[in-house]
Amino acid sequence: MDRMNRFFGDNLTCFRGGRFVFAGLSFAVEEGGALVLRGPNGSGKSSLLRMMAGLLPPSAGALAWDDGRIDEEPEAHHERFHYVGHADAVKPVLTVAENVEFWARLRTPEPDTRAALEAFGIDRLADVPGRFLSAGQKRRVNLARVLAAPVRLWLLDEPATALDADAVRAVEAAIAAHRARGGMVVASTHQALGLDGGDVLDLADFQGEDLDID
Amino acid sequence: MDRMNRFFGDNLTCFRGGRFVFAGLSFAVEEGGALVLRGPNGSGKSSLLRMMAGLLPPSAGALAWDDGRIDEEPEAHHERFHYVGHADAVKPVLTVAENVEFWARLRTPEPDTRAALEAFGIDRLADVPGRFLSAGQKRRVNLARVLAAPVRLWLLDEPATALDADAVRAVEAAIAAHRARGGMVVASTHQALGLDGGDVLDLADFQGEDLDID
Amino acid sequence: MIHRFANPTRFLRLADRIQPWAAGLTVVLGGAGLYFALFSSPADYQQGETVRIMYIHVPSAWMALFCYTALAAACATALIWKHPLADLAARATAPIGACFTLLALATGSLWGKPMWGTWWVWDARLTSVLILFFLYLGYMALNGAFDDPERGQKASAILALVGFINVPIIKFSVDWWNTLHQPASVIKMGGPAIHPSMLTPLLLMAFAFKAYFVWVLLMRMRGEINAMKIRAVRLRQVHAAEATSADAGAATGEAR
Amino acid sequence: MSGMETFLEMGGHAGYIWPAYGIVALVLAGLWLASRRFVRASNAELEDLNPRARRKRGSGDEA
Amino acid sequence: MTNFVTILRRDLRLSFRQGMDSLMVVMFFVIAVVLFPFGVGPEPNILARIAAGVIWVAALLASMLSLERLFQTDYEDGSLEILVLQPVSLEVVVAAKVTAHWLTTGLPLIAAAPLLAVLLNMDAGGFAILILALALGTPSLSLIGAIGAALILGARRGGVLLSLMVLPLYIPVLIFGVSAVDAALGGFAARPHLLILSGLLLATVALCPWVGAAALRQAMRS
Amino acid sequence: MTNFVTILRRDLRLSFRQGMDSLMVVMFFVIAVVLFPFGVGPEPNILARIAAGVIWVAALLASMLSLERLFQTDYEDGSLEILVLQPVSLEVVVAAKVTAHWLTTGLPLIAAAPLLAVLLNMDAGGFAILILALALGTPSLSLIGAIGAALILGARRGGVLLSLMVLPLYIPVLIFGVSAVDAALGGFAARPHLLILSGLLLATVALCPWVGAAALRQAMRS
Ligand code: HEM
Ligand SMILES: Nc1ncnc2c1ncn2[C@@H]1O[C@H](COP(=O)(O)OP(=O)(O)OP(=O)(O)O)[C@@H](O)[C@H]1O
Ligand SMILES: Nc1ncnc2c1ncn2[C@@H]1O[C@H](COP(=O)(O)OP(=O)(O)OP(=O)(O)O)[C@@H](O)[C@H]1O
Ligand SMILES: [Mg+2]
Ligand SMILES: [Mg+2]
Repeated sequence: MDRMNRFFGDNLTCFRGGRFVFAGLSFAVEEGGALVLRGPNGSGKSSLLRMMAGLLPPSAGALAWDDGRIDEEPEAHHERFHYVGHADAVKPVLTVAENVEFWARLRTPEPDTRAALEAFGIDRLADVPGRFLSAGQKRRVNLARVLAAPVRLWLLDEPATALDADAVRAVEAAIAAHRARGGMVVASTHQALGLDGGDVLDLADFQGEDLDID
Repeated sequence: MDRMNRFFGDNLTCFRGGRFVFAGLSFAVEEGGALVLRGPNGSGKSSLLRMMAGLLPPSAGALAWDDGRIDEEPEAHHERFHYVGHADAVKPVLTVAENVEFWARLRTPEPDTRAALEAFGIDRLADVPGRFLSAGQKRRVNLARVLAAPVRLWLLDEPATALDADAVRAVEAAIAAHRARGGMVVASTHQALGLDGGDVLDLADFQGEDLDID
Repeated sequence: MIHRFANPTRFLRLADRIQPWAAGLTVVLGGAGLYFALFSSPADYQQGETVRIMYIHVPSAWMALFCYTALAAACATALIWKHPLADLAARATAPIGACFTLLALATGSLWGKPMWGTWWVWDARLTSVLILFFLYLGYMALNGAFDDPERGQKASAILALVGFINVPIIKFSVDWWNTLHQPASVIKMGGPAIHPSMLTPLLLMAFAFKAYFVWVLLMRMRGEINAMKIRAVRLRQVHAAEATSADAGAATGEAR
Repeated sequence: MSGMETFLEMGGHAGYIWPAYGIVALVLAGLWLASRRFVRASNAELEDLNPRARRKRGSGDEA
Repeated sequence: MTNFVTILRRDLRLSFRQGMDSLMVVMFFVIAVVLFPFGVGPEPNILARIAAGVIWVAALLASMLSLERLFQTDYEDGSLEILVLQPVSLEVVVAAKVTAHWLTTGLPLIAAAPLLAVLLNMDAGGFAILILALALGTPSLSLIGAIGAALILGARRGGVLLSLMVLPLYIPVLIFGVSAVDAALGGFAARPHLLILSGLLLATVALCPWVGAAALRQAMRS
Repeated sequence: MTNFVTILRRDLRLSFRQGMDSLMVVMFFVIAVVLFPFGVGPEPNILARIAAGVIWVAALLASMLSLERLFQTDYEDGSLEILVLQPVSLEVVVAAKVTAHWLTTGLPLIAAAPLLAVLLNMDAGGFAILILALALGTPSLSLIGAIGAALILGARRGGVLLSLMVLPLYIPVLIFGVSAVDAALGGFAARPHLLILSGLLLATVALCPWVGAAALRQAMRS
């Protein structure tokens, strides 16, 4: 987190399967900021997060950091964020620690895996192979990966899925600590996720009209 | 629903992945009754439901109806319940109506598919192929299957996953109607699911001690 | 900005104008070509009457190569410039190309039996055309193997481009390896080495096949555009159902 | 032998030449028919689905 | 019986709606056969000599490859779990699914075989017996393969695993299938071989649905 | 480079923990070859004549079958999505995964080949060239197959589909691999054929990671 930074999208449009999922959407996240995505099923929360990650190119508009558009230097962009999607990417034959460490090693040579596991209360499972985990435990492993290699921006798609109340609190604490260190968070959620002082973006406000088909 | 019935488990133990997930668990559901399974991640809610369906044999203890153990006559047991797991079993190339009808036809020759779809507000999608549906809509198709062929017992593993508030209310209404007709329900859930007068079973109370491994 | 998102009205208007011409040309050129091929051209001094198979075999083989080239070009356009019509054009081209390749194989076999004494030999030209046929089929299979057609189009476009190396192999196989098959005699440096009385029906049939290609291509693209629209309407229905069920739910909630 | 017969005999190679022309005719006609059916079927399905077309029909009924 | 028909109709419908599915198996069959002239060399005599064997081996491989998915998609999307929990005997489920599978892949395979025989220069006198032998043998292949398809559910690397379990069991069908054709080509009576193939078919029809159902049952216990 | 090693080590570890994986591919290879004596008949001359071709065809099929899962498991459990979003060039990812795949399946396959050559009565003079040709050819197979493996992600019926796309592209390797062995057996120089195989290898090393990465990228865009 060497310098001030701002991540923003300008006039974004998502056109999928012959209709506008959303149109004319703009957002900005500052250092220490948080953005919560809300909206009913199918309103485009996941699509927007994938767009931010560069997985889905916007049909119109652009995403950028202060120093440049994200599609110009994808690898520089990848260095700046973690993306947590629906699938948990836990390998059944690797232990919990090995799972987390592999991902962290691709970013930092000496990751602090143990601290990350402790933050989500799975340090006791460190040597348990992934195949023995329940749905919620797998989710925690996936979230621990985010802590093990610090980056500026977290993109979280429904991080609370399958988590019990304790784990949800741990996620909230992790997010708060990340923001206190100047990090940014964008998270989609159906439930209430305590992100104090975060902006809320309701995708329902940007539903595009349909094209005429004749 | 020809005669009085009671579904119960006695002193059930689940031993998985080298540890006791739960031990000494007993429960009973009566006609018109409901049982809500609660507990933190990995406490064995899904395991217990699969046990009730006969998919996972208990390590100790037994499950039975008034008239006999479930493992003695599996097909008679199957006739009495519907199980809704994590996967929605919606075929992408079949329409919504075809999907529901196939399952119902295996139990009744003339299923009332349309009423089942109406109950979950997807009757307008009857002719839409499954591949176009969102996660929430697929979940509703899976639930509609339960309504299309009436049985005594519903086993629901986190039925509210991926559903928005309205759909959750529809599920609650369906459960209430089923119970009013004398049906029984066992459901696991993290969120609040309004099952008036249902018993709550907290799996956390039955965590077995770990075996000492030396 | 809107027509960037695949509003095909302009294309459809153009297609409306071209299609009758393509149909007419197919019939006229095809009729004339058949007349010359079957009645008014001489038998070959070496090959006898069987030379008449040439007038359908060679144009079919040309079309097989031409269609694959067109397919690869459309796929490249779709991948690089992301033009939605290019995807549809590629999808529409593939079955036509596959049919012409099948015809080249079948007519070649029917010619091979009297000329070489066998239906099939495993030489470079023949087998590379057979592989071309598999590439067409692989393209179509991959294209249709996804629930999301956009994914299928992207994946199969890459396959089509990778498979393009086969086209020069077919073209030059007769020069690189010595085979039973004839080397090029029409399209080569220094003009055609073929008698005009045979060249006429050959060219007539070749152009008739081209016109047929345009005709059927436009028809199929129309169908593909319709399929795209149907998908869009379906998705919209699904979305609308979601929205109205939410509204209805809210309304009943208030009533309670 | 009439001219027609010699023509049909194709110098003894009728068994190869006519099937060759036949298969070309068959495949090209088949592809054309299949394509036309594809267009017509998709047109019809679109007509059924199209909200605007239905709206037009619907308003006509009401009036 | 009505359940058999219900499941059969649903599987056929799934297969038709997905269009290319049965075509793809035939295409694999053709490509696998076509590899041999490249491997063995183009000499017509050698090709004719090994034609029957190559066609049968390719049919074995095609059948095996297509069987991998017999229960797999249903397993992955949760349909199989539900199917197992219906008040329907699991033997009927297996029988219906195998029937649908054979109708959509076995039949087209048989139809493509003569074409390949021509490509490999096989004598035309063997065609009829080749088709007859395939018609008797491929249902056995589907039935035997169904057991393997049920056993690999949930396993990593299902495809390779399946081949290890199923191909050795296919060998009797291969032996008698080839020897029927060879007999016909050599001018001997193909009948005894065809009778043995029929016997194998009867045995597999009687046994495989039961074994397959047992395999499915244990696959769902977890 | 460190990323290449990290991914390579992880893939090797996954493969070793899953134990049977590379053994299974070898066993498929062996079984596929063993089918031929049953299909073609046990005459030593014929078998020796077709030995090189059969071994190569079986190697092609084994390679293709094992490649189906190259990216599939990572795709299904979400690892691939995360991998694509790491600050690691995707070409490196493809190269590392293909290397791991070849080390765990290609190498054992080469080791098993002489055994099969003995089974098929191949002349001992061809063994060295057979191994050399396989050593040069199988990496090309893995590389070409990686493109196909990336393209089928998310498709129905991946296995059969892969074979349709990949087997035609394997044919050049098959042709020159077999002709190298045949040349050695016939007393001619195998060098030109081996040089062509090396050329093919160089071309695929240079091209396939890029095409594979492009295919992966488009697979993740959805
Ligand atoms: C199944 C078998 C055959 C296949 C797949 C096949 C394929 C082809 C192809 C792809 C071409 C176009 C080459 C180009 O544009 O450069 C061609 C042209 C031609 N083929 Fe065949 N052929 C087959 C059998 C035969 C036979 C049996 C004959 C006659 C003995 C024949 C005579 C010719 C001639 C004369 C040309 C025109 C060459 C030129 O002027 O460019 N073909 N064939
Ligand atoms: N592969 C696809 N092809 C075409 N349209 C798609 C595809 N995936 C999603 N969509 C459309 O994009 C819209 C947005 O989907 P998205 O998954 O982003 O919604 P969401 O807000 O995350 O919904 P949920 O709350 O259910 O997760 C949906 O309406 C859907 O119809
Ligand atoms: N296949 C398996 N093999 C061994 N152990 C398993 C397996 N699946 C689950 N377990 C263990 O069983 C325990 C219970 O898992 P289960 O999925 O029933 O929990 P749950 O209460 O449904 O959790 P969640 O709220 O996360 O869904 C877990 O602690 C897990 O470690
Ligand atoms: Mg979402
Ligand atoms: Mg659970």
